[in-house]
Amino acid sequence: MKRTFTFPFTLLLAVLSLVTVSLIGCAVYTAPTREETLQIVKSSFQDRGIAKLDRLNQSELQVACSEVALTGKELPKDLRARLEKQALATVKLPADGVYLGDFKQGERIAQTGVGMQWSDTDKTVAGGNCYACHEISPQEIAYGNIGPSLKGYRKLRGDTPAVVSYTWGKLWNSHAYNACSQMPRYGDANILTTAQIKDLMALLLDPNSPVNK
Amino acid sequence: MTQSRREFVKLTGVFAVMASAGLISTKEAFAQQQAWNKAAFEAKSLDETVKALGGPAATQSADISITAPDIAENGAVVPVAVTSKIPNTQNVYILVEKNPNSLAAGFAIPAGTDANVSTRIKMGQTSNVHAVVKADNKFYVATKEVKVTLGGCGG
Amino acid sequence: MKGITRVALAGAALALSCTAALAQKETADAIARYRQLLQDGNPAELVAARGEALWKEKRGPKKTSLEQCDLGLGAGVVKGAYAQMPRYFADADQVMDYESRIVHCMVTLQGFDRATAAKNPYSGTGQRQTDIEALTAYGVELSRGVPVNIPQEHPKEKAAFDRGKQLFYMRAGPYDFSCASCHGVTGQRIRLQDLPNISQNKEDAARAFTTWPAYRVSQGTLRTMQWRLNDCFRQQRFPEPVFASPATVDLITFLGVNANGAKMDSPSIKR
Amino acid sequence: MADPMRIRATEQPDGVDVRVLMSHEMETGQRRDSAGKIVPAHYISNVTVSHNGKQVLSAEWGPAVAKNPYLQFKFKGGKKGDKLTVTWVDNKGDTRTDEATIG
Repeated sequence: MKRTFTFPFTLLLAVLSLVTVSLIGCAVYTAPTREETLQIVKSSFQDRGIAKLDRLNQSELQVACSEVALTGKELPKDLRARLEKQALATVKLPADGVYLGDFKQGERIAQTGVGMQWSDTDKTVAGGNCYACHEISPQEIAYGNIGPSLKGYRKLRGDTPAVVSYTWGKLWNSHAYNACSQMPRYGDANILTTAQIKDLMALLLDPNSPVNK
Repeated sequence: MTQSRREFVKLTGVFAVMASAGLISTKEAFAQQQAWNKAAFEAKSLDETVKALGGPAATQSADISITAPDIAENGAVVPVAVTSKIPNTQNVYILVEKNPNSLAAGFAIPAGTDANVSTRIKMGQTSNVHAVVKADNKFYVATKEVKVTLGGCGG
Repeated sequence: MKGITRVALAGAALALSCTAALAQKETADAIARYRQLLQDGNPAELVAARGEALWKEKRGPKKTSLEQCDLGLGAGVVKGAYAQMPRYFADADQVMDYESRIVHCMVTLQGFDRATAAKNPYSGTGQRQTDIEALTAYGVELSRGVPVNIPQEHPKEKAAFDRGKQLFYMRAGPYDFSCASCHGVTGQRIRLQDLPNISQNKEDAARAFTTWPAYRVSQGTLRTMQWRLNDCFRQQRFPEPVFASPATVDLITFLGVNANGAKMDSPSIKR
Repeated sequence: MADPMRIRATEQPDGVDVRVLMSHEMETGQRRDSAGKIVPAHYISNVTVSHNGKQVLSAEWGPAVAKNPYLQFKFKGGKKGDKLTVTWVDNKGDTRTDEATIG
């Protein structure tokens, strides 16, 4: 009984699936490739103010990091090592050997989020917008949590030469220590000046900064 | 004869409409603006405002309650409601201490209307919000602090 | 001795972080309360009312109203249409979101040229709401409570979703940002603003899609989904997405499909 | 020309609940436009609400009332089907009157 029932049922399924395949056969769907998408994206954007179309031309790092995020796969080990090495090579240490500027200026830079948008101009002094992602000075309660808390930075990490150069490198090009980090390359991408980066360094590492109180 | 008479009637009709719709409302509008208390809206503090409203000073009252957020995500729109349990409440005023001019809004409450009004105001920064009530020609006040936070990314 | 100090220090640190967490929670609660207080009396109603009048007004070179505009559910059917867009339209042989379709109808029914219809879609500070904004407020109001049901039948609808997803993860520009930089992980915040994770069909994506368009109190104006994308790309430091361009429709398709099943609750009111 | 108001008036056990939304810029007179020029103050200065010809609320506002103003209050003595009239006047003399039926 059971067998006789099963047989025509499977047959029916097979026939059905054949019919389905042939019905949509005229429009077999293939997902768009990266290149196809990129072409449509580029035709859908326009220059506005300082934000020009060439910003859509991705670097090798941007392509790799986009792919990793899209597929959810890990960055291959060798590629990660290469990207981090390349990023580290971009880091320019201060020529005068002075790493810390003014922490009060640093606080201002951390609070400001403008720069490089089409609503800005090439005269706009960019900020770091650090509070968007990080807890920093304890008196500022409006902070984000995309990045780790930086409260008590010096107290927790010390100010050994290793910490100082790591912090500088992280601000300059975050991918040097963690390829595909979400943090902008403040030095490498010319978002902040060397002087501004020194001020941010002071915010984190000056013993008198509110961060370390 | 008949035609010109009809024209005349038509014209008066138009004038009548103009008078009822345009002219009279403009006159009313003008009268209302005259009633607007310029001195009170230009005052810079609670005390100055109360004086401009005709009082010597306002006394603290627990019978006034202010419903407003502790933190306003945006100062451009801060919902504020004031309820007065003081008998014979005639007026309710909403003041923001740190705004360029303190007085934001005033309401006249006739008999039969609840002494409970709700509106939305602007706040330039974190500040005390005062609710001033005039009842039996005396002035009372209650105060609540509203924190105004910064906006987000990019600016 | 050393051990005791360490324990004491750890205890102090713990107490400190607890106070901080508490303050953070109080702040979040206070902001939730602020948002709740705003819900009553959404000025978007004023915009939707004007949109309805515009929809019915005979306008353009052809002196026609938009009442015969086909939003995907048949000519003239507005109710529920927004919740099922973007979708494929055979008459244009492309996928269109609500705003693109309004432009299409202004061109085909009312005789406007496309450049005029799509020019200045967003109102500036102190300006009146644009026609597109008003017409969008009207349309979405008539989808309130309707479950989102963005179709994925036609190959072009599927392709729009796939391209939209690729664009969502595309890192570019001087800041290396993609949409996912802010909206790819659950529980993240910029400053005090919660960032919805809109990369997958979960509660966050549903809430984000179903609450746009929204009246933005900080700007005193109603903002549409096309504007929402535009302003994200500004902050992403990208060039500007062209209003109603294919890539914007692709991205809205990706976001919309991720919200399928949730009920529309727009126009909403936001900070 | 100013856009119409949205008026909602509903009879409730403890009185008529009135909610009004008005379409108005409420310029403070302190904002600068993109050219850096001060945008002159422009705000609703007076509002009156009348029921059967009797005033049930009047308000004097300054520029610190939020854009697209909202107003909510309650009065006694009104019933379903009655007419309610709301009029605003702004500092430039523009005015608008709308009527609603209590529901």
